Amino acid sequence: MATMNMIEAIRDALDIKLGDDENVVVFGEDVGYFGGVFRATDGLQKKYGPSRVFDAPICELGIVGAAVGMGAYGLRPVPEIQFADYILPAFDQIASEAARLRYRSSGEFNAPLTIRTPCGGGIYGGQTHSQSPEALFTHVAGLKTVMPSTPRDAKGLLIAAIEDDDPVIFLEPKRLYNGPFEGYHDRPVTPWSRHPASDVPDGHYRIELGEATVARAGSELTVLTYGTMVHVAIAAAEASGIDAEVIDLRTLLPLDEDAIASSVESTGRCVVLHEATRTCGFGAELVAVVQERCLYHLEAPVLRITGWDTPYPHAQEWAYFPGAERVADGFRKAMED
Amino acid sequence: MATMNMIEAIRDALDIKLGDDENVVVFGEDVGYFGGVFRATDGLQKKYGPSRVFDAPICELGIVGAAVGMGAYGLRPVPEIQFADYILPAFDQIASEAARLRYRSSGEFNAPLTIRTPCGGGIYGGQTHSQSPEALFTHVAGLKTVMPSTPRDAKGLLIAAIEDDDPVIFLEPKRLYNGPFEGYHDRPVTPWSRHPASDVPDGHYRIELGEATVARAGSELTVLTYGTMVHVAIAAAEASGIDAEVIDLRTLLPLDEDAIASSVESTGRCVVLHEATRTCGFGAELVAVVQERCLYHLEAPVLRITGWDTPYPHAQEWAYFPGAERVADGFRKAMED
Amino acid sequence: MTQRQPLSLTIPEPKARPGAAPDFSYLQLSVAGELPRPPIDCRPETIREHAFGLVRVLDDNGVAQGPWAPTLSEEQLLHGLRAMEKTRIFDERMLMAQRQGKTSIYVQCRGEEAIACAQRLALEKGDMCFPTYRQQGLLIAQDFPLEEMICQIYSNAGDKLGGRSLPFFYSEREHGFFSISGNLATQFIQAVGWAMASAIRGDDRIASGWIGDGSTAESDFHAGLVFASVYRPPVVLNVVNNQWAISSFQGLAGGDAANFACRGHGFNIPSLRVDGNDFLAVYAASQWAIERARSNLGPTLIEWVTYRAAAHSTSDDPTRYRPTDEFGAWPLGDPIARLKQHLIGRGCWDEARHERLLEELTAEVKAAAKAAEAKGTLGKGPAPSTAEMFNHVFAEMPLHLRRQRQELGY
Amino acid sequence: MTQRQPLSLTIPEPKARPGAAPDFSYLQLSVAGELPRPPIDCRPETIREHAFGLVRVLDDNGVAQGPWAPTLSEEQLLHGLRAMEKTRIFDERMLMAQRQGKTSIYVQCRGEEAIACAQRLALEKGDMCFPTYRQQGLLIAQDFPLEEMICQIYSNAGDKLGGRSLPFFYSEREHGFFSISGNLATQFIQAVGWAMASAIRGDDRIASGWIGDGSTAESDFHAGLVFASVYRPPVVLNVVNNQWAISSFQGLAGGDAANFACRGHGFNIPSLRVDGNDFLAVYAASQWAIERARSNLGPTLIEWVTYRAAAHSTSDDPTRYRPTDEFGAWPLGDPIARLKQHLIGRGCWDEARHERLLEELTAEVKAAAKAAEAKGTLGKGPAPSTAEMFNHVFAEMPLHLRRQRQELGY
Ligand SMILES: Cc1ncc(C[n+]2csc(CCOP(=O)(O)OP(=O)(O)O)c2C)c(N)n1
Ligand SMILES: Cc1ncc(C[n+]2csc(CCOP(=O)(O)OP(=O)(O)O)c2C)c(N)n1
Ligand SMILES: [Mg+2]
Ligand SMILES: [Mg+2]
Repeated sequence: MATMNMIEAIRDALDIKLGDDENVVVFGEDVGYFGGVFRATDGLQKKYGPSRVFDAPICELGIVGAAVGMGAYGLRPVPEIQFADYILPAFDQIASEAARLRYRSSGEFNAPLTIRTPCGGGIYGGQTHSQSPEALFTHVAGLKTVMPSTPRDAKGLLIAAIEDDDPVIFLEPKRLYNGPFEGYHDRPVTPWSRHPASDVPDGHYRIELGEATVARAGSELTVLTYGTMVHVAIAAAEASGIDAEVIDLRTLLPLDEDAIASSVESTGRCVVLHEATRTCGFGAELVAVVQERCLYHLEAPVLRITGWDTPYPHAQEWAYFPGAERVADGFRKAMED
Repeated sequence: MATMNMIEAIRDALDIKLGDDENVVVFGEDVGYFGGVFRATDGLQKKYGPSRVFDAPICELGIVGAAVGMGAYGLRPVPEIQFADYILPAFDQIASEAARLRYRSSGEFNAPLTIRTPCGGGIYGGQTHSQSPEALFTHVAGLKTVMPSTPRDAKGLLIAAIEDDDPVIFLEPKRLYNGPFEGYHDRPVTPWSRHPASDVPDGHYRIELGEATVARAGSELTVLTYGTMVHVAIAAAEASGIDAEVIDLRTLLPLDEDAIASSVESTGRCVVLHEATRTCGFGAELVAVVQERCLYHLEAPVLRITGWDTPYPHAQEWAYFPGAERVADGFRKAMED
Repeated sequence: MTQRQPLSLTIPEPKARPGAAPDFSYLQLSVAGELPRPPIDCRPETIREHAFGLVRVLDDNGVAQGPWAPTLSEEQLLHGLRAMEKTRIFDERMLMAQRQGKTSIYVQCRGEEAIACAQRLALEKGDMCFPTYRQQGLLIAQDFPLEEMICQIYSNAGDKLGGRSLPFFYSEREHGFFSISGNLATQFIQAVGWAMASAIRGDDRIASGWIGDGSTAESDFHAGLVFASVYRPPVVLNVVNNQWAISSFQGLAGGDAANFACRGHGFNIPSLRVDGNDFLAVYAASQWAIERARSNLGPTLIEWVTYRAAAHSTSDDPTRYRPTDEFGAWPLGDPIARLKQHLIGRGCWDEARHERLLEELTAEVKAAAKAAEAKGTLGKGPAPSTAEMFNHVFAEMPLHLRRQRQELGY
Repeated sequence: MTQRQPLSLTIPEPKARPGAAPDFSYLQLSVAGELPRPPIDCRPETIREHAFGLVRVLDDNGVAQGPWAPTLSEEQLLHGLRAMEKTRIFDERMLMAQRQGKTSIYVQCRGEEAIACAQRLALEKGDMCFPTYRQQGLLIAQDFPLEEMICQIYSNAGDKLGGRSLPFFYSEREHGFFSISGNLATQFIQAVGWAMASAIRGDDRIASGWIGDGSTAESDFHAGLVFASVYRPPVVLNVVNNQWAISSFQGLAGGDAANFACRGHGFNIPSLRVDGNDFLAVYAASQWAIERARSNLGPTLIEWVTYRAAAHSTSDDPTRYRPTDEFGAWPLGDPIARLKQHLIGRGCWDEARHERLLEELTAEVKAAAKAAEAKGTLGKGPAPSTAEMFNHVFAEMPLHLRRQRQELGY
């Protein structure tokens, strides 16, 4: 057991997989000698050599396309896309190629990639360092999509993702790298060291993809969320005094529908919470699943609390980001009708 | 008034706009001399010359990226992407550039593009000539997304799209080019000429973006759909004997929420129908909107009838495509609970 | 100083359109045997001329000329001739089958047979090709069972791909044939990545990436060149310039501005421009590039100059955009006729034997088609199960897909 | 034959890392005045040497040499010197402001000032630049009001962009400065499209596209070259090779394999490699390319060889990946010092005047910063209204956005 922040936990997972599987390779822009702009690969090139951990040209299409070829060869590439905002140039290689290679070839070839990329806002990154594109991937058959909310989960989920034989989009909420951000931008962030989930087990362990977890047990209201918003939801429960049950989905696809249904059936009320833009966001899918499975248990409409349907603004970041107050207001509203 | 199939109506719209606005340019792969693989631009290069209507290199990123530059200059580019399956290489230029140029520059620059692209299956096109990617675009702030279901609408909507100052993704259900396909793959297709909506007004007219239309009035069930599925839904209403009200959304974003709400409030039951894969499809957004606006009117869960969460298969096309029987069964199910 | 004529846009046009006489005057040709054969470890900047000239071995009389003339046994050459003829007969048969509604679409490689058939001869087991839909010769040259190919084309009960994929989108790992994609060019950077993996593992396998002239405009082509020039993996980068991309002539991909072989100069990748209808030249150039790759000398770019003799696909009608008799006027001739002429000249082949070969191959293809047809054709007879549609989306079928399969009644 | 050594992957490494002495031995240099100045209508294949050599005008003594020496008035040269110094002082001030928390991030162009400032001098009103975040000189060289730039950087009440955009992502249509994107390279193909539009309309405006060495690996760069070579629109294609892309040296974009100017050879686009720290050479080469474009002779690719003297941005610490004193050892020196030396040599400038210039510019920048600060800094004082967040998503705000704005209470 060691105390780690999320970057350290991610680095530890990479270190372990590089160590126990010679087919694992890690590469991306600035990830080699430098160790990544968020330091996730710091020291790994020194330890495993430049043909296991290396820098890539600034060509996301090439990074993913080459990874698909490496995967077909039998490697397990773990490319990093420096910011999730920059994954779109690779979208065709992800959605048309990595996601369909197995289907196309009856499993003769597969693309066991894990594409790591920092997502989400809260760092004044503006339109191009803040986005949460998860819904673009969950719509594509053949992809798995993961977003951890704690160091412990990040390590176990990343190991499971790398060991998975299918392509996994591994979204890392960059606002959580250094601490469990509760959505109060004007308060100092508590470091991970003061959070229980910074106790990260040593060595190899997996957190299986497709399993949600209850981040806060509650009885009045179910909150379906993931990533940074897990911590904001917990803070909003305290702020609002509403006994919300916060479900941390962890994996968006495959989705743990049963965990969702059992909670909503017990509380009868549901809020869907994410940072991404609202229209056609992953929250829409969650609403659809909830009403398909639990309509007759619902005492009120499922409420979506999300980023607005605008690009991610710079100066207005904290009006865009669903902070604890706005989320708490949402909880109250969800209890009203 | 002339009788046209959908391709002729689209060509007529392009012809009219090329004629009345010298800033309109039309280009794409095989669209110049050849007139497009679906003949949508047949004869237009001859009529307007090669610098108004021309072939493009096989580079969707370049086609859209160049169009963004042309739009910034003051032109109204109408690029064609040969199949919607091939729009993903341009996704970054669409979602990061065209969609945000206005926002980024406070309207100093804008991208008045209309990107035409044939979508949908039913032609044995397999994984790469059949997809319906609308949900990838409706999630992106700054884009409008349109999908017509008749020649008359196609012309009026395309003219409105070209005249719109914002980027419009104009999805053309290729299965409808030659006739209103009702989803019976084993029956001969009735040509457009026998369908009233093939009466296309001469000259310039607009069908405003953002306005849905009632394709079939009904009292028992609201069907929210668009494109090819409009005709399948009508056929399914006949087949099932259920008096379904079929709403043809026509524009997915901006969405005509009021038309949706008023119909669902009157019928109390709702089916969402599209050809695209289910998870995070546009249907999820429709379900979310319906339950947000009409939960207390719903007598049963909103039912999603969609393509499956698989790539689009070749041999199993008609098991993938939601045909009239499957849709009729869905209607019956929606009436049950 | 700066003149004020209004600017104007250049729109490239082919030399001849329907109605006009074929015109290949734009084509830079070399005399057979003219270009030197550099050592495989030459510095790229010393062989730039090879992107402007044309590596050719067979002269107009079918005699092998110059330093590129490969040492191939008559047995190998006859195998090549047989492979090319078999490919052409197979294509003709499948074209007919498509017309008869046995499949949805088909693509021939008529006129381009030498490229895939000769390069395959130079590759080894364990090497991997990342082909386009026009390299069926890579399989046929290995005497791959035609029946299996046809079952896939017919999407029938014998289709190993379970009917999920488009016709002729083969995937044959054991035969060094990567799963074909319908998205142009994507395989090109994948080939480079595969080769990088071989180098990372310290193996000795090489990759061969394939792309068409029109598709070089795609981003994946550029990504392939960037990664190939940066990491220098063991890969052969093949650009098949058959002059056309559906209705777009090669000039629309920048072929008028510069030969496709020149793309390599932008990255100092050794680049050859080769007569793609000359079986001996194709073998020799492939063998040179493959040896470079295998010797850890890095990538080679090869532009194969050839001509798409058939329609783009069964959905295409080339009479709408190009002169009908272009193939007849094509300066590099027909690869099969040229190799045949060479073999006859060498005295190891004659018309009679060729006749018998054609009969034999026709019978073989016919028999394979019959056998495949017994397992069904698209939409008729035995077919892959509907449930196959849900397989291989993931390694294990997740809950939501199982539910959907049940929803469909399976 | 084929040898069986295990393959291995090449991973490019810079010549020197932290701790080692700077080593620019890889840099191909030419003597000032050495390279000829071809006629603007020359055939590209006749000037290939210009992608391997280096166009230079100022020699080590600051004297203009050779055929590229431009005819610039002393007034123009002094304007250039002033623009470069102003840019550097502005950058230093904004760096400090970021450290003081007045904005979120800032990017300097230290050491690269000559490129934007000199090219701007050769452009005309109506022309459009598609810059990266490192061409602030394009605005400053036009004496653009610094206060407006700072208001944008501070995202304050005076920010014309309403706080929506990242700092220094200016958009100044009237000043021929296209809206900056955070997504690398996207503007490069857009510049080509803009130039195509000018040609389609028969106007006489030209575009200038900008990209960094690292970003040439992106697909948009390739798309730009393809479209430029096919349609030959009036565009200048600028590659600013400042040797670094954050922590990645230029070799990781393929710069070791071939100079970036060589990328143009792949498409037979006339390509120059130019000393980017030589104000006179930058002006002369830009002017040559601009005249070609304006005369309907099509695109020109120019690699500007320079050095990123500062950190990549305020978020970056270059001591982690490169020797600290590289800029001191940079063979092409400091563009400001070199032009200053030239002007002093010409007898129209001296140290005393330069001192006064610095004082004057420092005061101007300081005053502008003060004035801007009165309108707020990021998160402090007057700010753009929150409702601005919902503006300019579309030309007209659709219902769902109005509802969301109300939901937020506006
Ligand atoms: C990304 C993408 N864009 C467009 C298409 C449609 N398309 C299929 S084949 C083709 C022409 C390709 O020409 P070329 O690369 O020269 O190969 P050839 O057919 O001549 O062998 C086009 C445009 C596609 N399949 N994928
Ligand atoms: C598509 C994309 N990928 C990655 C990044 C992250 N990034 C920002 S600047 C930069 C380096 C760019 O280097 P270069 O092109 O040489 O320009 P320079 O900063 O040296 O001026 C990177 C990788 C980005 N902004 N956009
Ligand atoms: Mg071709
Ligand atoms: Mg750089």
